[in-house]
Order: sequence, then structure tokens, then C-alpha cells
Amino acid sequence: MYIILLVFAAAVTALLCLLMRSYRAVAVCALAGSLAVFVFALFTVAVWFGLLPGGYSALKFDGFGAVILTLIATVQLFAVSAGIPYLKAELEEGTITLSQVRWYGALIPLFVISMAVAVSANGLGLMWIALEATTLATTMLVAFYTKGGSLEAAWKYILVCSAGIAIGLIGILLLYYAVYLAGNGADVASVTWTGLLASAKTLPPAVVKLAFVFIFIGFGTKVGIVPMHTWLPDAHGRTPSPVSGMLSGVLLSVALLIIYRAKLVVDAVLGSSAWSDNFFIFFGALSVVVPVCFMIRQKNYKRLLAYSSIEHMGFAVFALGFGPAGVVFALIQIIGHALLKSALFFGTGNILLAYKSTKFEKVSAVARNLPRLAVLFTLALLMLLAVPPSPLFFSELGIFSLGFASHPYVSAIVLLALVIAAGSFFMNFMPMLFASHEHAQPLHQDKERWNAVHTVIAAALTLAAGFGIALLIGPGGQMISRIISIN
Amino acid sequence: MLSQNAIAYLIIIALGLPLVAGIFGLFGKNSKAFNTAVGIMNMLGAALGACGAGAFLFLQDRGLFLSSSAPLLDLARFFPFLPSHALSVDMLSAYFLLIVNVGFFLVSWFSIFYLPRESDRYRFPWLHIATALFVFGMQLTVVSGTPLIFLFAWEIMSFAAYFLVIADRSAESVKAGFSYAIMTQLGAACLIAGFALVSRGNMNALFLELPPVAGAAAVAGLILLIIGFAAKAGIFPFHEWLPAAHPQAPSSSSALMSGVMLKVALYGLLRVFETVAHFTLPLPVIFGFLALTLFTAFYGALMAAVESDLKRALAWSSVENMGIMFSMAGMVALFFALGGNGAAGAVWIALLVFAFCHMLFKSGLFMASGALISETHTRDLDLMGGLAKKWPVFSGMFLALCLCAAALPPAGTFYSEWIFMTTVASSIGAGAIIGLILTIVISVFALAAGLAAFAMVKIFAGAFLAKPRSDHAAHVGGLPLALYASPAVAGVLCVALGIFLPYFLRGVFPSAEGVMFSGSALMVGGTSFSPLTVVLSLMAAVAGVWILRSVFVSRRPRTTDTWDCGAPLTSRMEYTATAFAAPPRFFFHIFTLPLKKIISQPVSADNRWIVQKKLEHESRTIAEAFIYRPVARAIDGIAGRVKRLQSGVVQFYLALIFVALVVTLIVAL
Amino acid sequence: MNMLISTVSTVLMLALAPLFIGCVRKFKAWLGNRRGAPVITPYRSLATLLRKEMTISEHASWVFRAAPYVVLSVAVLVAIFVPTVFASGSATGNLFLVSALLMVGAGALVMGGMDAASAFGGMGSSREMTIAMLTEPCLIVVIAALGSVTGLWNAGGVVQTLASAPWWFVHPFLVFTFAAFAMIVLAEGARYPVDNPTTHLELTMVHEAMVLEYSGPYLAMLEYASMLKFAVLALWAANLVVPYGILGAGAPLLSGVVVFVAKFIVVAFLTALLESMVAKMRFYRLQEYFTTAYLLAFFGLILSLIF
Amino acid sequence: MNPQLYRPLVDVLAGLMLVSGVFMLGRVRVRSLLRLFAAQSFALVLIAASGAVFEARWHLLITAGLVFAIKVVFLPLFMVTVMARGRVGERMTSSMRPALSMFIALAMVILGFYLTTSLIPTLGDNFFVAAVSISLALLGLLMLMTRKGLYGQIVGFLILENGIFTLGLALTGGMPLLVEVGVFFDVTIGAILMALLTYRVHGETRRADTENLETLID
Repeated sequence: MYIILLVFAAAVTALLCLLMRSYRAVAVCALAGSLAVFVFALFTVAVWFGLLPGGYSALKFDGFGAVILTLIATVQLFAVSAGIPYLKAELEEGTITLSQVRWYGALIPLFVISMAVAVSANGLGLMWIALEATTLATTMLVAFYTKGGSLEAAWKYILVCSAGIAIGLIGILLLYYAVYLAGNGADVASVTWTGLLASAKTLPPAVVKLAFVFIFIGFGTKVGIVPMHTWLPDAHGRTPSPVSGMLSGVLLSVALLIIYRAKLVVDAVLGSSAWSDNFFIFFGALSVVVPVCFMIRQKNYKRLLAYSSIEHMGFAVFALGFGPAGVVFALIQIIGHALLKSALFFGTGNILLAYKSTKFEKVSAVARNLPRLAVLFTLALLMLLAVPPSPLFFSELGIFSLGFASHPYVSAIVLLALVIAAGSFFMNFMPMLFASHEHAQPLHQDKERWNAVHTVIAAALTLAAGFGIALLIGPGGQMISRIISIN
Repeated sequence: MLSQNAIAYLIIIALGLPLVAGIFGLFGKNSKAFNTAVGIMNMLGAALGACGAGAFLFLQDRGLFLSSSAPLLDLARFFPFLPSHALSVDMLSAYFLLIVNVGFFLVSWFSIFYLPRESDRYRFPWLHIATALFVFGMQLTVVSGTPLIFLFAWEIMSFAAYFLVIADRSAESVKAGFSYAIMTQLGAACLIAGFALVSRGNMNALFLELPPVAGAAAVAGLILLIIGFAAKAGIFPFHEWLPAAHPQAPSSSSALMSGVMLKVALYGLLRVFETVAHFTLPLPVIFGFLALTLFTAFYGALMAAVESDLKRALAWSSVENMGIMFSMAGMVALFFALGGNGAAGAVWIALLVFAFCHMLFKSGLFMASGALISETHTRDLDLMGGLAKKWPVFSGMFLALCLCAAALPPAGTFYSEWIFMTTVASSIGAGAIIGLILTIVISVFALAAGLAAFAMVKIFAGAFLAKPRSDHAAHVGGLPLALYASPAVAGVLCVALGIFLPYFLRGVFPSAEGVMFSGSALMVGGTSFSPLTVVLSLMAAVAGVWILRSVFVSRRPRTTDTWDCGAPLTSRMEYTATAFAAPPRFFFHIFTLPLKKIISQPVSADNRWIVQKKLEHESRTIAEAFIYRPVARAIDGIAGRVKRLQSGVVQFYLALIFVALVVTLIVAL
Repeated sequence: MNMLISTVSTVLMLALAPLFIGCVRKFKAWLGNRRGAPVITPYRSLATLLRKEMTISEHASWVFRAAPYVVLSVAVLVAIFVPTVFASGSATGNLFLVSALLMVGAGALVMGGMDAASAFGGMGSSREMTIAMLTEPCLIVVIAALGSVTGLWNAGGVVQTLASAPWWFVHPFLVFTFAAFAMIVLAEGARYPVDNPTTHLELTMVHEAMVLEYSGPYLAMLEYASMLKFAVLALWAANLVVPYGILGAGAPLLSGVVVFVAKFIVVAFLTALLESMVAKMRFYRLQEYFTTAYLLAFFGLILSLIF
Repeated sequence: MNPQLYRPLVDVLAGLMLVSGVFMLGRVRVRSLLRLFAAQSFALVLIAASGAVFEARWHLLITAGLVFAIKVVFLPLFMVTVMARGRVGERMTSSMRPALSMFIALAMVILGFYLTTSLIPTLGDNFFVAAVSISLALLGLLMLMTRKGLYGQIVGFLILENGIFTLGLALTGGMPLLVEVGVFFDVTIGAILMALLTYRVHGETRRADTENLETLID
């Protein structure tokens, strides 16, 4: 019920944004719409948890999905808020035009709609449509700056992701086919996650396994699983920073959620998770190790963050290979990553505005020139590196305590890669933040003013830290495992 | 008599107060008054903590092995959300809690007077909050009862220390901070892996309830844990960060890091040895451990001897000291493996005494050098000199601290090494192979001790003696006593700990095995001697000589020039610290890897014999040359190859997906 | 009684130390076919120094003034702890303590040498400290060998035990140890081949370079300390090699005195003989010297373990 | 109509699709490629329509209509228009010569058939259509992987899409109408976006191939 309101609100926002004539009006529209989306998403989740009366039919949640929807709502609110001062500055500088801002205002709600629907759709077809729609909605955002690099990134993004999702579609068709073969009266016309789970025992294992491979590889493209991740650093590095935050923070998680659901199905069909676990462990480990190689000598801070997203999602994928407990930690990982990585991307926006470059070598002494941002950015960075009380600390600890018990060697490699990744952050970010170089000074020396970006990062940090502390003192962890157990 | 509850409250207040002070300090900018207030709050907290821990230690009558029974004081019951005993204090924790709090007390005291002198280099709020978190992390580490809490606290401690390292925000500091961070990360990773393996995946199990270490996985976990703590303590080959990072921090923080944080790493090791492994380590592991730690002791001392940067030399000396302490821990395990419980007990006590002393003298030395550097504006010993004349009292105090660091009588460190040497030497007769190993152990110890003495003499001589070697050193102002009262107290405590060691030990380990006390005397391995007597006889001898001299000679000395062979003597002619260290640099050149380059440039065009020669001298370290660089190069090489994935060619990206799909299909189905 | 003998013998040693050096010089002169100065010359020169006015460099600090006291006190303490005339069974002369005291003395001397800002002082200091540093492991291993053979850790007790054991118990195993110890004594005493006690050539002196800026009573103290240290250590070495007849190990008073005198003369002669035979080593070749000493000590210890 | 005709008819149409797919790999000019694509899509329309007629699944008619409208008519025309507006040259570059790519296409077809036999055992009558569709998907991928021209890549994506669509028809007899419409909508938007991007790329770099799009390599 509320999800329809959500979609409606977002759609109206998109339309209004296109019609507005001034920047202020677009901003107000976008913010109001975003707030509405946030509220409706919370209502939706509340209904689902039984906190509010209401029902749903075509749209379906599991616990995992509910969390992701909440994350989408939160991060999009943050992104829209952070985008207002960011785009204003770019507009004033003449980097973009008002019409571009309008499109931006319109595309963000569409993006949010598509993600919300992909998460909550029970029907596989609808879900696929929504997932493809996320690509379409964001392509124009990737190409936002209409410069060579942006177009290239957008081209790769749409081509690689569309191809991947098309492969995922083959998987979904095969699931349809499995239901069709089972022929147990289940209507082929409405293949749903719940339906698949319910009739899992009757489905032919061979076809479902095949379908899973296609889904894993296909939607894995969208998650950024190595070796299908190639579009990701380009796209994340080229979009306006608030959008990068959304892409990194939630879009990847949405696709991962879908893979996770497919895993539930295939596990139910096979009666054990041993087969599918190997996928997650192997590709997860690969996705942690490979991006690290790109992070070590990375020259571009947004790309470094993007590779770090691959690594973090890879780590979550890795975690999903360790049974129910692993899922809990994966979810903690996803939540922490969504909040912190998006905050970091928002922060890079301010750095980019001040220094006009996304190269490390062109930026230095952020702590002196943008002291407030530097503090927040550093904190977010540290929490991303799993410094307590970050939730990532608990997920990391938990995942490794599971990992070392069953796959010690793989876990050791992954751990080593995480160390090197953290090292790359220290090697690249800390000089940029704290040291000072002559040739890397900001273009204008205005005194930094507190704006929405700071507020948003601070809020994200507070949420993450609060969540982490909740995990430390107990209730957080129990809550997550309860949420996971609901299907 | 303090009740258990009172002790618990004291410790909890000591945990929390620095945090409050740190947050308070955030609002003070670089104000002196705020700094004083924060310092006093920290001192108060540390004093309370020290009282709590001390009371706990002296009130309990437990066996030598400090946590041979269940945790004695459950702090977690004051925090309903924590599982029972997740925070707890037993004898080992209490001892190290005492160390942490005494060290923190001294450093807070010092920083009240020190930081205002450096207010143009550092931001106080930054320092205050980082210090607060740092100390909070250390205390929490020490009282943690489960791997989870331990790692939680450990990470907070490590990362807070990072911000102390880069506090002056210079490029050099950030670089040093990087090597610190990477090693810390590596160490923490080893700890995570180690605890995961040792606890069989249950990070919430109490240390005491961890399953016995059996099987290859658990032993591997143990080794990883040891590596993790070794990385934090600067054991070879994980030591390189330490001399880079510690000196970059403000001196008060260097004191905390070298004097206190390294003790926390030691605590971790001892906790694991004692509570997790119950000292049952496989012999090969013990031997490997001993080999590395002993080499660390030697190597650290050597590098301290040849280093000309005051704070770096002190940091290298910390490397040496950690090598000594860690190898003592290894010897405890070895003696247990050989069945010599008495000897193990004696070494254990030597180790604990050394740890306490090291906290005192090393934080004292760092604080004192901070005071010194704040006047001379250089860390380079070659640019100091002549300070003993300007600051007689300060230099005397510094000399006393150097004496402690060189493990010479009457400092506590000497007695620690004495107990150790006597115990080890007494056990040499146990068998040929073991005797051989023990002989090597004490030889390396003796060499390290000799090098340490060399290093300390060099540091003192370089900084304080002869003529000033730079303008800054020649025109230093006065040092107020308040500035160095705290290191002076540290020095006095360290010496006093030596002199009154038997009394101290009787208070803490009434029923120790291996070391006995009668009156003022210590008895180890059948031999005994009394530190008090030693000091008294030394004092008596000096006094006697002085009296005799006064009796025979009463003429006042005449002040003259130094003999200068006729040419006016300048400070350029003196031996510098670098020159002083030339012999060890030469004798041990395979470890110091000196690189000398003589650059000669012709000065005039028509006469090629007139050249200007310049000697460039730099030294690499073996770990850097043979381990770090190759590893870094290998990682870079692998990364370079992997980076070809991102070729920029979209067709290739699509091919990757295709290949992934086909391969997965083939492999998985 | 023991206390009395101990005190008397220490005083005796303190009094005889310059004589020992005088004897060494005399023997050395004889060996070089010279008549040599009278054996009491060291007393005279010390007395002369004590009478002289003292000059102190303007660059020197309190360290310069304190060093002679520490150096001399340490030498006196070593003389008390170490069995020369009399082997005390009490626990005061702990072996490790003796080694640490030697290091304290070396450190004090080195600082005194550095303090006057003279290039010679610095050079001598650097070398002296290096020698002290390299001596340390050799000495500790020697100590470990002595201690583990006798089971005792004080200097007097070791000699007593050795004296009470039959000769075949002692010598075969400890021959290496004694050789190493002799090398250490030469190094600590600033004698050939480590240092030349008579040179004042800039590039070769070690001990003399450090005391170059001292004069008058301070120089007397340092010179005396140096003589005392060498005499004491040399006689201690003699007592280790031939422990028999030392006072305090059951020997009657008279024979003890006779034996002491004999050892006194023989050691002085042997020192002189050695100094007449070997040349001073280049400083940078000292690593070979100390490696040899260390290996000898090491083999001594290992042999004592095997047998 | 004779229901026995249904199977052969569909098989023939599928075969035509496959053949056109293979030939498309050999085309170097955009217009001829698009013509072949339109033809292939038309075969798809016929398959869908015959499904509707023979098996009385009438919603497939709507699908067929959509395919006709969009893939046969709209997209080719749209692309031609965009191309003309952008003044992009007709010839497309490829990383291999036409003959070679046709041979590789043949290999892909074999791979597709092999995959279908070994992976989906229970296909029965639908085997040929399924195999064709898998092969078409592979051909689409191959085209994506080998073409440097942006239009070639777009068409490759569309071939992939055609294959998948055929597979849907073969396996399940068509998905729910809503889903099909949705999928179609997505694909169309995707193709339009791609074409627009191509237009912009051409505006930026005066080239319509990926040679200039290989800068992000870190």
C-alpha cells in the first residue's frame, strides 16, 4: 500500500522537477519528494514488520529486503540533501546548466523507484524490469557531465550492465521453465520468490542450478562481482558525487539481495547450501582480492572509493557463503558500507568543488582548508576501515570467525587483501587529507561553511556508530538475526 | 582496605575519565588553561586507576602466575548489557593496568607543561581526543575478558595512536603514519585470524574458557597471535614502523606509545601465553620465537647505537627492550617446556619488573627529550651538545634515565636482567643442547646490553657534552623544573624500584616460585644479593673517594682552554654522535648496511685538483632492504598484472562476463 | 676474622696496585735490555699529580668533574669484590654485578673524555665504549662458564670452589674460559694488543686520549683507577687459573701471603712478556680479537657442559 | 489450421533467425546490418504470432505486435535517423574481419547447441528453438565483444535480447504479458539511450566507435 504511495510520490517528484523553473524550486521539490519517499518507505517497512496495519500482495519482502529498502530510503534522502549544495555550487560555477539540474532532479526519483520496486517485487519478471530500469535511470546520471570520460563511462555502464542483466534474464527464464516443468499447478504466469520457495521441493534441481549460475553471473555484474565489475569504477568515478554515493551505497546491495534470494531458492531445491556457498566464497574472495590491486597505486580518489565498494560488496558476498550466521554478518556489512561509503562519496563532492580535481596529487591539506569536512571524512574513512565502533568491525570479525573455521586459507587471503586495502587508504587518503603540497592547493580560499553535506555525513556517521554500538551491547546483533530469519 | 567494589569503581572511573577529559579538551582550542584542566583530569583518572590496580595487586595473595585462577574482579557486572566477565581484572591485567595508569599519570603531568611550548605545531583538541581514545583503548584492552572486546579495544588504541603519529601533519609524519598503519593493520589481521582459530570461531568466549590449544589450526592460530603482538611490539621483521612512527608524535605521545602502548602489546602476548596457551607451546615455535626476539634485541640496540636522531634512537632502544621482554617471555615458555618451573617463575618476574621499569624510563626519556627538543628545535644529536653546562640538573636526570635504559646498577632494569641472567646461566648445566641454546641467549643478551650501554652513552654524550654544535644548542634558554619534574619522578621511581625491588616483589608476588626474598636481598638460583647494599656501597665508595680527595687536595682548579694543538678549537672538530657510533657501524656493517657516497665537484675550471668533496651517508635497514622492498615490489608486480583487467576496452569487459559465465557453467555443473 | 682479613687484603691491593704497574714496566724494560725506572715510579708520578694545580677546560661541565669519582669508586668496588689476596665466601661480589660495574666505570670515563670538546677525547671515548661493548658478551659467557661449573655466582666463591677442587677438575674444561678471561683483562686494563698504555700518538691512543684533558688530582685519580683495575683483574685471573693457596680457601696466613707475592710477580712478568712480544692491533681489527675471545669463552662453556 | 504445422513452422523460423544472426556477424555497413536485424525480428514476430494462433495463447499476439512495432520498425528507423543526424559514416569497424567473425559465429552456434543439450536435458520438442535462442544470445555477446562500432554493439545487444526473448517463448511459452511489456519497454529505452549516447559520443569525438572510449584504465 505504502509502496505504491512511494512510487507515486517519487514519480510526481520527477515530473515536478522537470517543470520547475528555478534552482531553488527544483531543490525544494526534490527534497520534499525525497522526504516523502523516506517516510513512505519507513511506513512500508513498518507495515511489513506488523507495526502498522496494512497489507501487500504483489510486492513482497523478506527481512533482508526490508533492511535494504530502509537503506535505500535513508541513503536517497542523504544523497538528495547532499546534492542540493553540491549542484548549486556547480551551477554557480557554470559547470552545469539548469536544465541539467532538472533532469538530475527527475532521474533521481526514477532511480529510487526502480530500486524500491526491485527490492520489493515478488514477481521475478517485475523485479527484472525494475533492475534493468535502475541501469537506465542511472545511465544518464553517469553521463551527466557530458565530457569524454563521462560518456565513456556511461557507454560501458549501460552496455556491460545491460548484457549482464540480460544474462540474468536467461536465469529467470530458466526458473520459469523449472516451474513449468514441475507443472504442479503453479501458474507459470506468476512465478514469485515466495512461490519458488514454497514449491522448492518439486522443482527440477538441474534447471534450477543452471538458472542460478545465470542469475549469479548476470546480476553479479550489477553487484560488481569480479570479473564482471569492470563498469563499476568508471561509472562511480564519473557521476556527480551524491549519485556515486547512491550507486555505491545501495544499488549494489539491491542486486546482491536478488542473488541472495536466488540462493535461498536453489538451496531449498537442493536441500543444502553447500553447492551455492562455493560460488559466494570463490567469487567473494576474488572480488575482495582483485580490486585491492587497483587500490594500491590509485591516482583518483573517487575511483579508489569505487574499488573499495567492489571489495566491500565482495566481502559481503563472501560472507553469504557461510550459512545463516554469515548472512547476518553480510547484512551488517551491507548496512555499514551503505552508510559509510555514501557518506564518503558525498564528502568527495566537496573536495572536488574546492580543488577541481579528483586526482590525489592535486589535492592536499584538506584538513587545513576544509577542516570540518576533513574531520567527518576521516571519521567515515576510519569506520569504513572497520575501526570500532563501526558496524564493519563486527561484521569483519564475525565473518572471519566463521571463515577461519571452515575455509582458513581463503579467509587468510581475504584478510590479507583487506589489510592491503586498508593500507592503500592510508597511503593515498591520509597525505591528501593531512599533508600539504605546494602544487595541490584549493582554487579558492574561502572559509569553509557548514552545509548540508556535513550534516548528512555527520548523520550517516551517527547512524553507523549507533548501529555499531548496538551490535556491541547485544540488541543490534539479535535484531539482525531475527530480521534475517523472516522470509 | 579497599573492597572489591571500591576497586572496581576506581578502575571504571579511570577508564571513563580520560574520555571525558578528551571530549572536554575538544572545546578548548589551543588554550593553555584548557590543556591544564585536561591534564589534571587525566592525572586524576590515572591516579585513581593506579590506586585501584595497585590495591588489587597488593591485596590479593595469589600464586606467581598471575591469573592462575578465574578472573577475580568482574567489571562487566556494572554494565548490564555485557556478558558476565567480559570485562574483568585478574592479577595480570591489574599489573598492566598499573603500568598503564602510572605511565599515563606521568605523561599527563608532563603534557600540562610541555604542550603549551609546542602550541604552534599541534592542535590541542586533536591531541586531547586522540590521547583520550588511545588511553581508553589501552585500558580496555587490558581489562577485556573476551577476544571480541580485546580486539575492539585494541583497534581503538591502534588507530588513536595513528593520529598521534600524524599530529603535526607534516608529510614525513604522514609517511611514518602509513608504515605504522599498515603494520598495525597486519598485526590486527593476525590477531583476528589467530583469535578466530584459537577460539574455534567463538569470539565471545571468555579467555579463560577458550578450548585448549590442540591441533594444527589452533597452533597456527597461536602463531598468528604471537605475530600480531610482535607486530605491535616492533619485533623483527615487523619493527620498521616503530622507529619511524614513535618519534613523529609529540614527545608526550611518544612517551605514551613507547612507554605504555608497547606494554599493552606485551600484555597481549602474556595473556595469550598464559591464559590461552598455558605455556604449552611446541618447541619449534618457541625456538623460532626466541630467535626472532633475540635478534630484535640485538638489532634494536645496534640501531639505537648508530642512530643520530635522538627520538629515533630512543625508539630503536624500545625495539631492543621489546626484544628483551619478548625473549624473556619465550624463555618462560622454554623453561616450562623443559620442566623448570622455578626458573620459569624467576624469568616471569624478571620480565614483569623489566616491563614496569621500561614504562618508567622510556616514557621518562621521551618526555625529557621532548623538553630538550622544545628548546633546541632539532632532533639531531649532531646539532646538539654543550647542554650539560647549561642545564646541570636536567642533564643529571637525563643521565639517570640513560643509566636505567642501559640496565646498569642501581636501576631496576639491572636487577631484572640480573635475575634473568642468573636464572638462565644457572640452568645451562641442564644439558648440552639446551645449554648451547641458553648460552646463545645470554650471549645475545650481553651483546645487546653492551650495545644498549653504548647507545645510551652516545645519546647522552651527543646531546649534553662538549661544545654546542649548532646555534640553537648554543643559545638555549632555561628549562623550568616544572617541565621535567615528571620524567625526573620516572627516573627516581625506576631507580627506587631497583633498590627496593625485594620489597616490591614481596608485595606483589608473596608466594613466588624461583625468586625469594630475605630482608633486602633477592635470591635467585642459589645466589642472593641485596640491591640496597649495592647502592649503599657504591655511594660509600664515591663518598670515600671524595673525602680523600678533599683531604689531599684543596686547591681550586683553574679554568683554561681545551688543548687545541694550536689551532682555535671549533665545534666542527668535535666528535659528533654519528662519529661516535662509527665503530659499531663498521663492525656490524652487515646489519647496518651503510651507503657512503663521496661526491667531488671541481670548484674551478682551470685546476681540476681543486674539488669540493661531499660525503653522503645513509643507512638502510635489513628488513627494508631484504623484506619490505621485495614484498612491496612483488605486490606491485602482481597488482600491475591484475590491473590489465581494467583495459578500458568494453569488448574485453563483455568477454570477461562471457568467459566467467562459460567457465562457471563448466565448473559448477 | 674474615672481615678483618678481607679489609686488610683490600687495603693491601689498593696500596700495591701502582707497584704492580711499576713491576710490569720494570720487567718490560728488562726484557728490552733496558734498566728501566724504579718500580715505585708510579707512586711518585701519582704523588706529583696530586700536588699539581688542576686545570679544567672551559667547555667542561659537571660530568667532567664527576667522572673521576665514579671511575675510581668503581675500581675500588671491583677491588673489594674480586678475590685478589683473599677469597671471600660472602655474596657481595656477584659476578654479574662486577661486569655491570666495569661497564659503569667505562661509561663514566667515556663521558668525561667527551666532555672537554677535544677531538682526541671524542675519539678515545668512542673507541673505549666500543671495547666495553664488545667485552660484555665475552665476559658474560666467561661468567656463565665459571658459575655453571662451580654453581656459585660470586667472585670469591668461585675461586674458593676452584681451590678446593682437584686440579683435574678445573683445568681441562676451563682452559678456554681462562684464555678468554685473560683477553678480557687485557682489554679492560687498556693493555697491549688492545691499547697502548704509553702512547700519546693521536691515532692509536684510547685510554690516554680520554684522559688527555685531565690534570692534577683528577688525572691522578683516573690513572690510579686504571692501575687498580688492571692489577685487580690480572690477579683475579691469576687466582682463577691457580686458585690454590689463596687466603680464605683454607690456606694458612703465611703461605697465603707467599703465594700472593709469587702470583703478583709472575703475573706482572707475564704481562710484560706479552707486551714485549705482540704489537698493538689496529683498532678496526679489534673485532677479530673480540671474536676470538668470545669463541674461546663459548667453547669453554660448551666444553664444561659436555664433560 | 493444422496443428502439426506449428512445430516445423517455428523450427524453420528459428532457423531463419539463426542464419540471419550468423550473417549479421559478417555485415560491415550499418544499414544492411539493421535490415538483417529487422528481418530477424520479423521472424521472431512470426514465431510469437504462430504461437498465439496455434496454441491459442492470444496474449502473444500483443507481444508480436510490440516486437513488430519496435524491433522491426521503430528501432532500425530510429537508429538510421540518429546516424544520419550525427553524420556518422556507414562503415563499422570491427576487431576481426567479416569472414573470420562468421566462422567464429558458427563456432558459437555449435557451442550454443552443445550447451543446450548438456545443460537443459528435458526440452523435448522445444529443443531446436531453445538451442537457437541460446546460440543467438551467444552471437549477440560475440557481436558485443568484437564490434568496435557503437551501432554494432547496440545491435549486438539487441540480438542478445532477441535470443533471450526466443528462449522465453521456447521454454515457457511466453511470460506474463505485463512482464513482457515491461521487458520490452526496458529494452527499447535501453536501445534509445545507447543510440543517444552514440550520438553524443560522435559529437564529442567525431567517431562512432570505441577507440576513443578506452581512457579509463586505472
